[in-house]
Amino acid sequence: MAEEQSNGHKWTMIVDADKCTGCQACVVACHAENNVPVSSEDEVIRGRAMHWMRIERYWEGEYPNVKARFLPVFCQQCGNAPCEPVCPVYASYHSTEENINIQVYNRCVGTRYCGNNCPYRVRIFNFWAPRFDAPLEQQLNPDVTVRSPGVMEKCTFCIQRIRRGREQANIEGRPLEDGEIIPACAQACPTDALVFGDKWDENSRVAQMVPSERQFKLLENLGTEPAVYYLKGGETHVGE
Amino acid sequence: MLESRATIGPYWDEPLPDDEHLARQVEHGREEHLMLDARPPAELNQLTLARMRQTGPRFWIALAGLGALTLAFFIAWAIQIVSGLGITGLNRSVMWGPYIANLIYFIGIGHAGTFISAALRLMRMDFRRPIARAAETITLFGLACAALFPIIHVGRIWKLFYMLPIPNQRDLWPNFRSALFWDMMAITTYLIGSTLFMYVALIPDLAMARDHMTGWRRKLYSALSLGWRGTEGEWHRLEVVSNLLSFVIIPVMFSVHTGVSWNLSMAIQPGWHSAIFGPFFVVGALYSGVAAVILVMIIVRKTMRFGYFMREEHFNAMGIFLLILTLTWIYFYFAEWITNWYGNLPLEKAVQAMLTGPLAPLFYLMLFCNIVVPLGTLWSRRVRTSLPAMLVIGILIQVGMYIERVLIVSGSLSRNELPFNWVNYTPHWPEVTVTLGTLAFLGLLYMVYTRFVPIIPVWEVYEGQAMQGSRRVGRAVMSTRTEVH
Amino acid sequence: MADFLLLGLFDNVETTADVVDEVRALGVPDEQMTVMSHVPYSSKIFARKPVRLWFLPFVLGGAALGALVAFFLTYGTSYLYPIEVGGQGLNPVPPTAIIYFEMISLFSMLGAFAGFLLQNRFPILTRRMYDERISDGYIGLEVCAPLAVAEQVVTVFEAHHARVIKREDAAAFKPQGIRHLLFWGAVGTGGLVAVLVPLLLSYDIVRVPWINKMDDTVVVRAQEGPRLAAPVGAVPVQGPVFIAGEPATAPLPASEVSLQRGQMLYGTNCAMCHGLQGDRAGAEVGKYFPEIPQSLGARAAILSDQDLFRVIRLGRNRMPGLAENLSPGETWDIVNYVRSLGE
Amino acid sequence: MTHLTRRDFLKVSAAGTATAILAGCAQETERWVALEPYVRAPEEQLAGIPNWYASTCRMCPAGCGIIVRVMNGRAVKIEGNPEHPVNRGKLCARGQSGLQLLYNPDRVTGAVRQGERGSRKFEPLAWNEAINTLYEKLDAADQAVAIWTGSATSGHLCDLFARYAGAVGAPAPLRYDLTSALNSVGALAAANNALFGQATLPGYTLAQADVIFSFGADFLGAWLSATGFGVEFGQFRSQRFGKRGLLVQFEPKMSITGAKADRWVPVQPGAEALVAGALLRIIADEGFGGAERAGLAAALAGEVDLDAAAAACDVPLADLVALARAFAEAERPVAIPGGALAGASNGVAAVTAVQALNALAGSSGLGFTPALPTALAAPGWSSYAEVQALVERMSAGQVRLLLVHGANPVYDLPPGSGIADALAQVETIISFNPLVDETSALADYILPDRTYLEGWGYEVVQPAFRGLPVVSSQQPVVGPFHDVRPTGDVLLTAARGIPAAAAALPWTDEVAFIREQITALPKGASGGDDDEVRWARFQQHGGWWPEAAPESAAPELAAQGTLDVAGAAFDGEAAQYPYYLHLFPSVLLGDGRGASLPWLQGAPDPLTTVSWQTWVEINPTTAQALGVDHGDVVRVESPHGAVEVPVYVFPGIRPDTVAIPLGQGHSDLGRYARERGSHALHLVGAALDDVGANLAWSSARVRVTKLDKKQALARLESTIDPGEDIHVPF
Repeated sequence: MAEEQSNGHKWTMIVDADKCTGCQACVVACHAENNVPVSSEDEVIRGRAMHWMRIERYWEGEYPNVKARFLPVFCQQCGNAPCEPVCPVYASYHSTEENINIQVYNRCVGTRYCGNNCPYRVRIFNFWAPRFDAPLEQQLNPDVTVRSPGVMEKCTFCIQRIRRGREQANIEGRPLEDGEIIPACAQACPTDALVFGDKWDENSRVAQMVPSERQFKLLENLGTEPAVYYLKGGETHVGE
Repeated sequence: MLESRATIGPYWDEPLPDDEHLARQVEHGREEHLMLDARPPAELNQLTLARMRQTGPRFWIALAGLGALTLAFFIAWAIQIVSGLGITGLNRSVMWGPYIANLIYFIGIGHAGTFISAALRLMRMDFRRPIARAAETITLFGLACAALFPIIHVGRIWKLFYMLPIPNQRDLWPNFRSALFWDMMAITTYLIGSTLFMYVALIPDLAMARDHMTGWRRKLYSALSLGWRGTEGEWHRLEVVSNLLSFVIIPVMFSVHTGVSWNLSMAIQPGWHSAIFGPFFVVGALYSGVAAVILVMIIVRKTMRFGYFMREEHFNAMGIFLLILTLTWIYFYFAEWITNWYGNLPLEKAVQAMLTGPLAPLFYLMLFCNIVVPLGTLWSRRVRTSLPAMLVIGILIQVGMYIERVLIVSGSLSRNELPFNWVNYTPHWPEVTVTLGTLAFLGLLYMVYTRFVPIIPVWEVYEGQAMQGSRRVGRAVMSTRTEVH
Repeated sequence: MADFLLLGLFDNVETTADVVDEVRALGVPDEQMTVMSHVPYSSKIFARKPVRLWFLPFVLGGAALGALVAFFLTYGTSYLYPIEVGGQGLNPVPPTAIIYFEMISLFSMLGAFAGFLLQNRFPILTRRMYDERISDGYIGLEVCAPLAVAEQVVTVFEAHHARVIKREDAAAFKPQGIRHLLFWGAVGTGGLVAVLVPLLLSYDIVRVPWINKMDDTVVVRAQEGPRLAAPVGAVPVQGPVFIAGEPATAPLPASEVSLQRGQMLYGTNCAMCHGLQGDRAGAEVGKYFPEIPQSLGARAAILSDQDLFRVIRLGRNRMPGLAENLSPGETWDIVNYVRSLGE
Repeated sequence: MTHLTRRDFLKVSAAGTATAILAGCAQETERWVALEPYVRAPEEQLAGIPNWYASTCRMCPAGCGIIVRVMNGRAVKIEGNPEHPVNRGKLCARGQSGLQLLYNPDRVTGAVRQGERGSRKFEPLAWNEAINTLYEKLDAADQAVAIWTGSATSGHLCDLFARYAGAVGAPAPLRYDLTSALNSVGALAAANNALFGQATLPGYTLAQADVIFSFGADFLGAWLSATGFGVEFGQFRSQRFGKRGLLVQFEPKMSITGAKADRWVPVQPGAEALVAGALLRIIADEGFGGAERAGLAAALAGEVDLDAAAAACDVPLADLVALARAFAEAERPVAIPGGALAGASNGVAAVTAVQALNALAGSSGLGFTPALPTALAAPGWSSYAEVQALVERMSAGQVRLLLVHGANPVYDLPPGSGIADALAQVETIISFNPLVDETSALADYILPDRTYLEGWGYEVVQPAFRGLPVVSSQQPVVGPFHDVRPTGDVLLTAARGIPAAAAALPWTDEVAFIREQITALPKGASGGDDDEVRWARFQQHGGWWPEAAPESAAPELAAQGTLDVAGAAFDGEAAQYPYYLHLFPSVLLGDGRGASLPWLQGAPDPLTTVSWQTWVEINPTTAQALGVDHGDVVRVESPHGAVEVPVYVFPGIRPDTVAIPLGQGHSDLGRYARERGSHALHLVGAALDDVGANLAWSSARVRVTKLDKKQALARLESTIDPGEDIHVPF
């Protein structure tokens, strides 16, 4: 159902696992753009690290033929999102315009049902009130709420940027151009491993990358129809 | 023994037969069965009401203890609200913990009450009569405590009213597609239903209390008994409405625990996403519920000295019931387990591996409490009728079933699709305090309640006794049952 | 003629039944008799007409009401508030079924209970003929009869050793119609209030300062102070001219209108130094500043548009910046005008 | 109609984060809020519309261009400058975190005096008084003044300091800190000088390369210009026709570059030269890549024991041959030396050996920063030998005044260097650092400079990419957040009182100086004919660079003769100290500056996902032998010192090596860094390398003993072993 084209956009992210160096630039960029608080050492130890986007590292093989694979994981903006229907107050719902999965902090009562039902575990719960030692709060992005304790939050594809971009385009009375809107993570990524765009715009970069033979979706078997596509890491072999 | 004589004079002074061999049989029957051991109503009324008013030092000490624990619970809850859920042990993968397990558990023990009195009433089982109300009371307060937990559990309690289907300036309505909303509906229905059911059956006894009490209690009871006089019409309608309510409330009861289980099984979480959860949880609930009823029976009988009303026969019957439920529960648990085990899907296996691995102590303790002990003992009548034994078994089953709930909720959650995010869960002090405190709260409510209403449905006992008589068949005396209604 | 209410207590069913027969023989109709007991003895035990029951309409009515409520909670809300979740569609059947089941059950139970209350006229708010010993096992027989018959009834009672015989003037027992109306009225109003008060809250008519930690955010939002000074001399990406989003590289087309406006503005803002034609002719102030170019047009020719723009707005050497006097558009008009000045 | 409005309400709330709707639930805020009347808005501020300022990142010396998003006069986001030739619109985690340096809660908010060194009791000082003090001290010290700058010092300050020193006849300012040591700029420059006669840092063009052999250089992580190389790497992986190139990483401990490599070769520490030599030898012997290349290889390669080389790599010889062939037969192969190997006792030799590989294919991927048309040049780095010289002078009491800017000697040097005692001999120490770091804690005065987001400057980028010389601009993006003065102005003002200096430093303020330097440059890519415009464009576009790279031939191999492939020497008996110590800069904390920024502390290390802590990486087999597991605290002991750190069992490291990240273990530097983790530099001696110029910081052996202590590691990853059945989802 997620695929039927409407007059809206189908915002899509491509993650090239072959290029991701795990350098955490996207993670920090996300913290900076979305006012995500930093969790203390103890919180991390208790398994409560707050990152809207995390880079999962998986080991393969044994020394000396060991490999480390990086997998950036953030909200997959599922077409059929498991987190949406379970919310009793519609805090998590599907935007018919951006075709992404949206979390309305103000509605959230914190049942954390969505968090359980997210197979990607990308939904973050505010266990404490967010803390920004003065004057660090001067940096906070005015386009983004600071979430109150007891609220679920997650990656929004930097919807504040999507909105700004679209309003700007409306003001100038032109259609959105590809690459005009870039989320903080993709913007920062040095190797260009993250590509963002509107899949329904045929000549956008993502539209051209999606058909790649390296393409796969995370946990595809669950049928959640993510809006995030991954490109498998390749390998060049040496010698015979 | 002459049928004619049985109806001359009140049913409670049936004379003994002349033949003393038969007489001994009759007397034996009276010792055995409450229904045959008819006493003058005045006496039973006095017995019940006297216990209702008695409050010894032991009572007050118990009350104080429970009260203290309850206070601790509310304080812990307040702290949690102020400082945020961070003080609990929950983490980014295990977002549901004991609070949800408690919800399931308390609804569970609340389950048997209404079931026993409603189902057995429809099936005209007489052993229900003296224990029906004790059971229903558990339902009432069990549900009340359970209903606390969704509230304790949420992150922004001050916004909880968003979940209520009331019109509001935000133009928002709750999402009827959410299992939580179904659950809310089911619990409300069940709570209201069982309250009505209990109240209806309570009216004649309240009237009785009104007739024998003075002062404020008399005022209270005359208000509550709605002016009951016991006319044929009133009695008849009472019978009918009780049957109607029993009829509706049984499916509702099933729906309640199914709804609770669906909170879990609607999620695509390995260890949860299983169609068997509905019936499985219902059975589990009945299991722990019946055990809870037995515990309450024992406590009530001991503390209120109701040896006359609650006899071996009742414990025996409940014991058998419990045994049947044990087997059913084992069947369901096994079905669920073998399905996951045989299917051999990595994640389901991971969940089971965790249960038999790091969580093995809890897991095997659970099996011991829920399977080994009941199966090993309940087949013997001596055990079933011995109060201490039943007390122990009942408590063990409570423990076992509670562990089972926690394992299902938090255990499963700590395993998920991306192994990068597996996090184990350990409870912190708030969970512990709140859980114990709620148990105490339940006990507190129950204690106070027994001092305000007759915990024995006396009129049902009369009714049974009026129905039961004994007649001679050949050389033996058999108990007979005549519908007076 | 005044009726009398009689109440006799008997200690077993048999006797009561006999009494009932004899009283009936005295011509007292069944309706005038009531048997009260501590045990649900059915009417046929006393050979009396069975009690009539009206439960069905109540239960069905309740069920229907429940269905309505369920309809609102499902289709109703999704119509009032259409919203997509999880690709389930607006009105998926299975959840709807659940809500229907619960609501129908709830309201049919309430219906049954209401039926119970109303048929029994509960709560009974006036005095009734009753004796407390009934709940101790005696069976009471209440008879309502005119004086003459009452006498005979009493004799019948005595004949069967009634434990107690009460007799009172029926007028002492009023019907409770009015009181019931008041009672249910009170209940209704209570219910109404119980519905209205939450609405007052949920519509913010009565404001409770709910804790909403998201409103008092630490973020410095648009127009919130204290305003911080901009870096002096720094040049933003938008260009040398401090106008956010206003590129210094896109002049207005040099249309007639623009040129006229430009001329006007030039006259008021620039001419006193540069002269009306940009040649310092008649520029009073200009006299004192030799560095003012002889021909502004010629000077402008070697400058790019945005440089002109920047110079006008920010000033240069001794020439003051006019940023505060001119809007960007006006500045562009002047640029165009200055360009139009000949060498 | 209501339907419509409801839809709109949805749309709005869809913004979810848009602060507008947060007024949704009516509610008075407790915070004091002053609404600014925008009737006469200042030109540069429009409500809700951001300003962007271009500037230069100073979190490391790479000189990436940044654009900063400013709202309400507050810097809220740093992004890469899309026009900038170095990072081309991208930015690393450290660059992003610059904001937290600007708004760091522990910044020194004004000039202060410290009564007793190390007491950390600072009494505020009026600025004119402070400048006066500086003047008096400078005047008194005359020639006995030493200036110590580092990678956080803007280019213009280095120039000003240099001019001052020159004017008063003091020795030239020192430019040295841990970053320069870890980047082993000395060894690189020396090697390039020996091979190509170019004593500068090498730039590599990877975009078109088809084979990259990287010896220890974590060029994607924390080496030289990681973001620039990251961009190059991205292009390297997505070349035309789906070609993705071959990256082979030779290093004892897997870095993120190693993780991205197609082949990770665990070379024994110190044996890199040997391996490089072996590759050349093989190419020469097998005649790979044609006669010319083979010949060149033969000329360079000396006698190499191939089996020893293979053994040192933990790979069979056949693989080494295959690798050699792949390199030799590649069209555009690149070899990158760097990281720990350059810090070994044979550092220069090793770098030379590796760098020589480039010569095979005519150094196609190798390039050096072309000189600028004007005198403007990148300030050179000092060698460790010069540091030692200064330290000796200080200890000898020949230094009366020490000015420290942008460096943190006490933290940056191994204790063996005796820096602490030397500082004690200095009459006056004045620090210009924005935070109280280990050195400022020993200073008598702190005259905090503005952070790079508040201050002026320029940076002559080195290494440059694709042969483009770049002068990156640095301008204030926000007004000064505290009462702090730009060191340039402070210096210029103080210098006025000193006749010699006054003549050499005639500028009224630093901006005038910078402007003079910049406007001297010819018209660059951003155009601008007169000085005004060029100056404005320089700031607007974030720097100066030519339209196209100046023509420059691929560097010619100047050196002759065979390479020295001797292995490195390590201090500590192998018997006593069985393991090699491999130090590496944390990708996030860099050389330790990042430790004061919560974002960098809180972000997980890419390979271990540990945050906030220091750990020691140990190979699983070794860990088994030692009987340690994740989170067991061990004592790592070298001949020079010892640290206690928790273990991280790390599959990607040689069994004979243990690795510890640098960056933590601060005794100062603010609340986020203080007393956190440990500083592994304490395990390193102060020995010099083979050419006697650079610190051999990677030449220690250690022993590891288990303590019965545990410290839970703050890992983002699961601490549970998923077992065999659970498959990586890709």
